Amino acid sequence: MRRTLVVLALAAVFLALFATPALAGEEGEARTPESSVTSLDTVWVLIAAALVFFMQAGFFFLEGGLTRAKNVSNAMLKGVMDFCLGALVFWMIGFAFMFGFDRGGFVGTSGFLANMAGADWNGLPLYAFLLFQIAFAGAAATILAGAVAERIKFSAYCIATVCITGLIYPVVGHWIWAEGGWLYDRGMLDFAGSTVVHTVGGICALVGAWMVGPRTGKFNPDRSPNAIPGHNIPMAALGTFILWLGWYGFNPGSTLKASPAIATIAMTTTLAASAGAVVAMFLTWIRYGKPDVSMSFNGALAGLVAITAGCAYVSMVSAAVIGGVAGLLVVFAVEFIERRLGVDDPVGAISVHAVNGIWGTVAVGLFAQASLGEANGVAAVSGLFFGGGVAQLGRQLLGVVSVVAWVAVTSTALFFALKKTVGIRVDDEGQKAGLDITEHNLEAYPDFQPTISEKGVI
Amino acid sequence: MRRTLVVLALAAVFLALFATPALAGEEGEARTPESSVTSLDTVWVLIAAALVFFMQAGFFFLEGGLTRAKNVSNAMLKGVMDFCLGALVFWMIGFAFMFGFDRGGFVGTSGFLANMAGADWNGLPLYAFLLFQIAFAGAAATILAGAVAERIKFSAYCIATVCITGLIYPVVGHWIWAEGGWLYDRGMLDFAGSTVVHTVGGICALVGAWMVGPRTGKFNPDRSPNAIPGHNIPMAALGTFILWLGWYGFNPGSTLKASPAIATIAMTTTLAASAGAVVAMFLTWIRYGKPDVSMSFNGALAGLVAITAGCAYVSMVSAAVIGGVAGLLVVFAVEFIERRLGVDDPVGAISVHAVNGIWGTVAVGLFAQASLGEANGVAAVSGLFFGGGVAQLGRQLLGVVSVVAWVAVTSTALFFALKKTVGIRVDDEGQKAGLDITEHNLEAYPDFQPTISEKGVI
Amino acid sequence: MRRTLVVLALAAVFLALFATPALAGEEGEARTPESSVTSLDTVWVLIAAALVFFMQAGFFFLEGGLTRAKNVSNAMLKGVMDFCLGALVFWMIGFAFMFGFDRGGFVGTSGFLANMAGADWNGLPLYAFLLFQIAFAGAAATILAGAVAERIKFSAYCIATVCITGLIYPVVGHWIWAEGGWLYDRGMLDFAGSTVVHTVGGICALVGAWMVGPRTGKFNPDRSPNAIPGHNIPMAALGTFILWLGWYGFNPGSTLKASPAIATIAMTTTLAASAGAVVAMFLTWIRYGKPDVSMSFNGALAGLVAITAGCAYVSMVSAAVIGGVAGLLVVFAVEFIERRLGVDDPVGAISVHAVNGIWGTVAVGLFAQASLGEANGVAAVSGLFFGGGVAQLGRQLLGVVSVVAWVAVTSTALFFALKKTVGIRVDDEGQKAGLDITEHNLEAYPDFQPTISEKGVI
Amino acid sequence: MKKVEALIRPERLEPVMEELRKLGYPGVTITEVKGHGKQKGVTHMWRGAEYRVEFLPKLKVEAVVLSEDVGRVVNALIRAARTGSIGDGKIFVYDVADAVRIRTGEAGFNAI
Amino acid sequence: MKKVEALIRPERLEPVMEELRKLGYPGVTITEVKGHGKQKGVTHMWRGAEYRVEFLPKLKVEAVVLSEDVGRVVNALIRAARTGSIGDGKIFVYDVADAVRIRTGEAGFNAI
Amino acid sequence: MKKVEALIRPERLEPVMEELRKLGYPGVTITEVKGHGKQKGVTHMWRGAEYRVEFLPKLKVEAVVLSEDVGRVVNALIRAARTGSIGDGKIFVYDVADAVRIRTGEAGFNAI
Ligand SMILES: Nc1ncnc2c1ncn2[C@@H]1O[C@H](COP(=O)(O)OP(=O)(O)O)[C@@H](O)[C@H]1O
Ligand SMILES: Nc1ncnc2c1ncn2[C@@H]1O[C@H](COP(=O)(O)OP(=O)(O)O)[C@@H](O)[C@H]1O
Ligand SMILES: Nc1ncnc2c1ncn2[C@@H]1O[C@H](COP(=O)(O)OP(=O)(O)O)[C@@H](O)[C@H]1O
Repeated sequence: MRRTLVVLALAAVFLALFATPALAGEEGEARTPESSVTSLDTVWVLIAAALVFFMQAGFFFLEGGLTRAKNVSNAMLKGVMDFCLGALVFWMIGFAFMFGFDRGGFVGTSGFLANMAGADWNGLPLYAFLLFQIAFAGAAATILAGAVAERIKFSAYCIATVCITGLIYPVVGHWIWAEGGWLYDRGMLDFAGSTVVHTVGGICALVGAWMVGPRTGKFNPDRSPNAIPGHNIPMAALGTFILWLGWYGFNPGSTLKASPAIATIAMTTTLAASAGAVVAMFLTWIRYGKPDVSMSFNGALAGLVAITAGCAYVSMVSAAVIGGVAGLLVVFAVEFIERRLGVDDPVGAISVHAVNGIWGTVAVGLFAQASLGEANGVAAVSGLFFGGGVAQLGRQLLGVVSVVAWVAVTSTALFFALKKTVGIRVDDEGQKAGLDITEHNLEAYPDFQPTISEKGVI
Repeated sequence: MRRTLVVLALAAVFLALFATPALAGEEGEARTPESSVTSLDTVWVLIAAALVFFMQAGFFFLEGGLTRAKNVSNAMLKGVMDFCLGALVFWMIGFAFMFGFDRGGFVGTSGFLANMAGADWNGLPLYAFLLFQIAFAGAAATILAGAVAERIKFSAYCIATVCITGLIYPVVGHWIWAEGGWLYDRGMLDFAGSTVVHTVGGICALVGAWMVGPRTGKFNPDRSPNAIPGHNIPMAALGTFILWLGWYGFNPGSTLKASPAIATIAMTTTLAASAGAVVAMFLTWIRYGKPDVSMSFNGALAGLVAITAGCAYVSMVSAAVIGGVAGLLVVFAVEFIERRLGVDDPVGAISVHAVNGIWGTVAVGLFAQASLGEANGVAAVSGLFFGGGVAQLGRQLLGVVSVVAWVAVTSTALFFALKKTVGIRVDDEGQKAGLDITEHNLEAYPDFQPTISEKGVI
Repeated sequence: MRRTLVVLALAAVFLALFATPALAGEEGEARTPESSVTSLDTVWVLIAAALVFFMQAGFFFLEGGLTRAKNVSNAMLKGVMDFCLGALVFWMIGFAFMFGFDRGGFVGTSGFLANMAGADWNGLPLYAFLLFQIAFAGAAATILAGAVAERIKFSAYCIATVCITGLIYPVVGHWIWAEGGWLYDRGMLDFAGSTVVHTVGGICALVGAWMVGPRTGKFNPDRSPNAIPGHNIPMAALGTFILWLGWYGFNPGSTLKASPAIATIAMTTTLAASAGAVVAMFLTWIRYGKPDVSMSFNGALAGLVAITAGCAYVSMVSAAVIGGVAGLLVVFAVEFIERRLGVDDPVGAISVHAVNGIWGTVAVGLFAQASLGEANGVAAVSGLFFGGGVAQLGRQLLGVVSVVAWVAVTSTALFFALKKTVGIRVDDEGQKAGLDITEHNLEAYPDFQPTISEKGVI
Repeated sequence: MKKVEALIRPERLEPVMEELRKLGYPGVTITEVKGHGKQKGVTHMWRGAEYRVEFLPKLKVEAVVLSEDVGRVVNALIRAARTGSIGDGKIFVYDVADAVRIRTGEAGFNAI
Repeated sequence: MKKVEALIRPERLEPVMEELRKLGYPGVTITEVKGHGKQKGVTHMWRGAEYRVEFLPKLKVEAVVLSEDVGRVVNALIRAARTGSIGDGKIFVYDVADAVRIRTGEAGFNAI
Repeated sequence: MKKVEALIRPERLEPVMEELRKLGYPGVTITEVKGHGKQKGVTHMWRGAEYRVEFLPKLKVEAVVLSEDVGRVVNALIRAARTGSIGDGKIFVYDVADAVRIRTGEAGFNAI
């Protein structure tokens, strides 16, 4: 009964959003001039968008691999549906909020259904820009998935995705990336979205994981945590590599044009990721006695997140340093969030995306070099370590604080509303049976005999 | 003995085909002029071809994930070999049948071994065009694999692949895509192959699944079906996402040049896929009480298949509607094919590719808008819903009916011939043991203990 | 204690390398002129680099799938870390050894930390070239992983990776690919690296597998081998397909510019791979009675390795022949290496990369056609079968012999040194428990019940 | 009470359950085991090398029944599980000292 | 000596182990089995088609104990494993003719 | 007839089978079980957090043998399975009331 209502409500929301545009459709198409440069830019941005799209698979493989077999189908469906819902919602409203006509530096207010034929995207066809942005919105939304894995209700997750891609994320995007956005105007720099995508997703993840509560059995009565090992390490490894691959679209694609700078950006990206993984591996080797596999993967991702803001502004060596620091941060953050904050984040999403999203944004204020920004055709600004003083650092911090505040408030409201309506947490019995059964009546691996788990929960 | 004969026969066919070209080889090379535009087009089409190539992995992962563990190695080898055999055969003869000198609108008759140096591919190098076409031929052939999974003899499957890529598919391709083809001349529109690739593959799948018969144990004596759950949902999820990724080559790549239209096409593709998945998910949620994971994946693929014909002719909103309808169709078609037709299609290949291939082709006659076609540099035609009357709809229907007839007849003949010669069905004992053992003497997962299945068959 | 020392030593090496550049960083950046052609070339090489990067995942999935479940996490970490370490080391020193100022035709001596702003890369931005080369270095290093799988110490593997990407590989690369390199000057042709990448990696693999010794239980006292089946065939299948996909970056990307020749190269690549797989499949069908799944995968890879040297010099038919021969060679080589040499190569790395790397290099001396090389804008040379006499064949053989000698000597020294210091082999107890537990204290698949293995070792 | 323990071919599970149900003994416990007996193992192939799998999968079906029914149960099991070829498996019968139903605490033959 | 064999719900393993430890019997052997009894199977869904999983996962917990402790062990097991709904499982008790500790060769009740 | 049931370390399966074959008892049934006894579990690590795996994998090897051979079988098993460290496992012996070969219907000691 209640379930039927939820379904109907979701369907209604969806159809409502869906119905309106049908009328406006006819005029919703862009006409773009053809030229060789435009074509090259289009090809480049489209391929970058495809790579970023594919990151979805990376996200849900990482999540699925680092959690238990009984919840993996749920992880897969979440991963597919957050992109699908996100694409529709962002096309319909998110894009307008993000890049529509600016209202007070806070939000865009025109161009619903991507109805922006006249707008200027630096010569890039509207739809190439839109697709790239859709893929980004999907990435921002899906970060949540890993942090609330193995216990969030599927219906609540779907609604959360709609709200993140439809409102929470586009507003931040407007602030920082849209001309007229108040942080954009103040000169905050976030080249490919350490803040816009990763901090936003990471703070949603923190709030979500905190409000949904830990998985049943994660913490003992004395608040000490239990380890809940992931069920498929190769799956997590492939997820990591797909994400890394996608980052070659994410960062260099954010140029939105095919300039030689994309090579520089791809290199800073590579070095930061490599340094992050190497540092995380050696750190766990020293701390835990053996090199830890899944933390090394997290290290690579932390490096990638951290270099995302600065990839076009910093030198190769700085990139390696930024990535290396990210590798340190992620290891300590995972411990801190679990043991001090008592928040259960099965895949380390908060540590990777929120912590290193912030670190990466701040790092621009430290490592940016005006000469490099100029060479790459982006803002020519220097950070604290390269003679630029604290000016840029201040702008970066302002941006971080504002975004964290906005996301914390809105996502708390979101999860609070969800809790009071459809509910957000699968109950203990449901978690014991696994979300695959409870939420989808499906077994992910019916042909393999499960092992006897320690806690008597299979 | 008989097996040796089969092997030898296959080898002989292969070598025969292989030997002839060796003589003609020297002149078989194209010389193409170098220019920046050509280079850009080449880069674009090549990357698109690589993405379409990678769809093979999507197909065989989807198939493998939705079937049982004991047949998964067989699914993998089928997936690899149909591309390899298909590439060789299409290069040697299929390409000539498809794009060679037209004979009566029915078939090409020159250019075996891709010996077509002089031909004009709109400035695109011959081999870029050829590789793209090879990848398409592989896709058309591999659709069959899922529908006849878990029971077709491997030798029969190899021969079927050779015949589909060598003859059945190229003839349809000639009709619709080659200048001079009779449906091409009549103005049937199938931009990226809802009919050419998906309906062809889907009808082969229908005929194949029907003639091979259902899997042992699929139907009870009273004709009611038994559920045979797939063994690995994450595998199917990854397969789905790889396929979707590949579609960013499949549809926008079919422009065969790097025009800004590729962005528009990529967006219609995205929205149709998203709408298909969302609609299928909500529909199963309502019908089955819980959102169904594998049907949602099928919904995304159904949306992709359906938008393939019209991706360059329809608006964003139309694309979403086409995809949404595909999401409905696939759910009902799966039920219909299994319960009413009594045909066993383990992965839903017929519902996804045949049903939605037809739907997508017809949808062009409904949703096409001349203004959009013009803007995208393709045919400027309007469908029934946009003031174009029924003219285009008629052409589309003519095309569908003709292609279905051709494929139904030829593939029936093919499977009939196979049945009378090498045999097409692995016997009950062989199916119980699994095709991995029966056909390849291999266990796919020797380190994991299988579960006790319901039917006592592991 | 000893372990701590190893960790510290590794960390120290790493930090030492890392520290120096930090000073030089500021000037280490390239400035490149912007133009449309450069941009197109950059886009192309970057995408090719991303595809080659992704081959890492192919390598470690192939390795993981063809070995046992208890070692798969180790395989994953090796795969991730060899790229990460390799990227840092190659950036810091390998690139300089390979493309720095030539010293005596033997090695480059300038440009550490890629500090080569002034150098000319045919108009390609330095960092695009560098990233492409990094991905290649990673591939050369990772070939070793499969051959020494399931028994090499992780610390030794890390150090070996550093030495291969830092020294062994770049020297060969300098000889053959750098202007001034002694084999380059003598006209040896190795378009995309059958020798530079695959023979180097393959010989390292041979030496490594031989010096590490066979896996515990692989050989009986009478030297007859035992089969040790791989634990996950779909994983190996995906690995194979990811590798093949990556080859569309590897071979056509080696043009380093977006010319129409990339289409031709992609086609030769496709046909060789297909022929390799088809021939290997039929050969195993005849020899073993049933078509062998994993050998067919190896056949495709063998074809790819073999065509790598000649992909821009040979005709389509020649490509198919070269690939087909590779398919034969790999099957016999696998048997020979295991049964005659008594070397344990779990995934066939030596047969695929060393044997076919050599075959492919030699094949250039047989099948090259001057007309094709000219058309593709590369060296116009004819081989023995096309009227060029034995001149080119001689150059190819000289190259092969020299490279094999260099790699054999240096890698023997490397493994010998490792053996005497950190040790290279996990002991029998450790192998029985599995490297996941022994080296990383982790279970890859804790939710699945392992099967009872034949040897009583799970 | 006796425990009848049958080691059967996996594919015979369905008929075996059928027979037990008919006799009024639906309660069984089934374990996936590996067996070794007169039956030769099977030969698999890995990259051209044959290897024997000596232990073949069997199911162990355990049913605790009243002593007077043992004969009938054993005969029914033989009927259902026999194919006539080597590897059909064995049936072992054990005494059961006591049985308890956890839910109710009932003991003895009420528990079966 | 007797063997107490309990077929329990997987999620009751922890309390069961707890009770056994308290009684001084930490030594057990556990097997993943599938059970069938009064309890109805569960219904799963595959692409819109329902199917029954007739055999439900249970754990078989075997502990060999001294004869005089059987009563206490059985009661403890009932306490720990009971939820009150169908499917709670059963306990069977068997005589053990002998027990040996492999490491030391000790036999009889020293081996337990 | 007796059933000899040995709980052994997985890596001792091969020598155990060897010994049984020598004694003319190739017929066995093997089950993958988890054991808990004096042996401490092992500690694994997950993302920096240690956790104990209390139940260790063992194999249960069951062989039904003639009563007069029990002693020899048990001794052979001890010989083959012993490593001398904690966790070597146990052997339990049970009476078997009857044995039947399904293929032939032979009962009693002919069935073994
Ligand atoms: N002595 C025994 N003790 C325990 N289990 C046995 C014994 N003999 C046979 N089995 C079990 O019975 C199965 C079938 O035995 P097998 O000798 O192959 O059958 P048959 O001779 O009746 O054809 C074996 O796989 C094994 O599980
Ligand atoms: N006669 C029997 N012989 C062997 N095992 C049995 C028998 N009856 C029940 N079981 C086992 O006990 C489990 C629980 O039985 P069930 O009848 O569902 O419990 P209850 O009636 O006590 O709620 C079954 O799953 C099965 O494993
Ligand atoms: N009382 C018991 N009942 C059933 N199984 C037991 C019992 N005691 C031990 N076992 C089994 O024997 C195995 C080895 O026991 P353990 O006490 O560790 O060996 P030991 O003391 O001989 O070194 C355990 O893992 C368990 O499977």
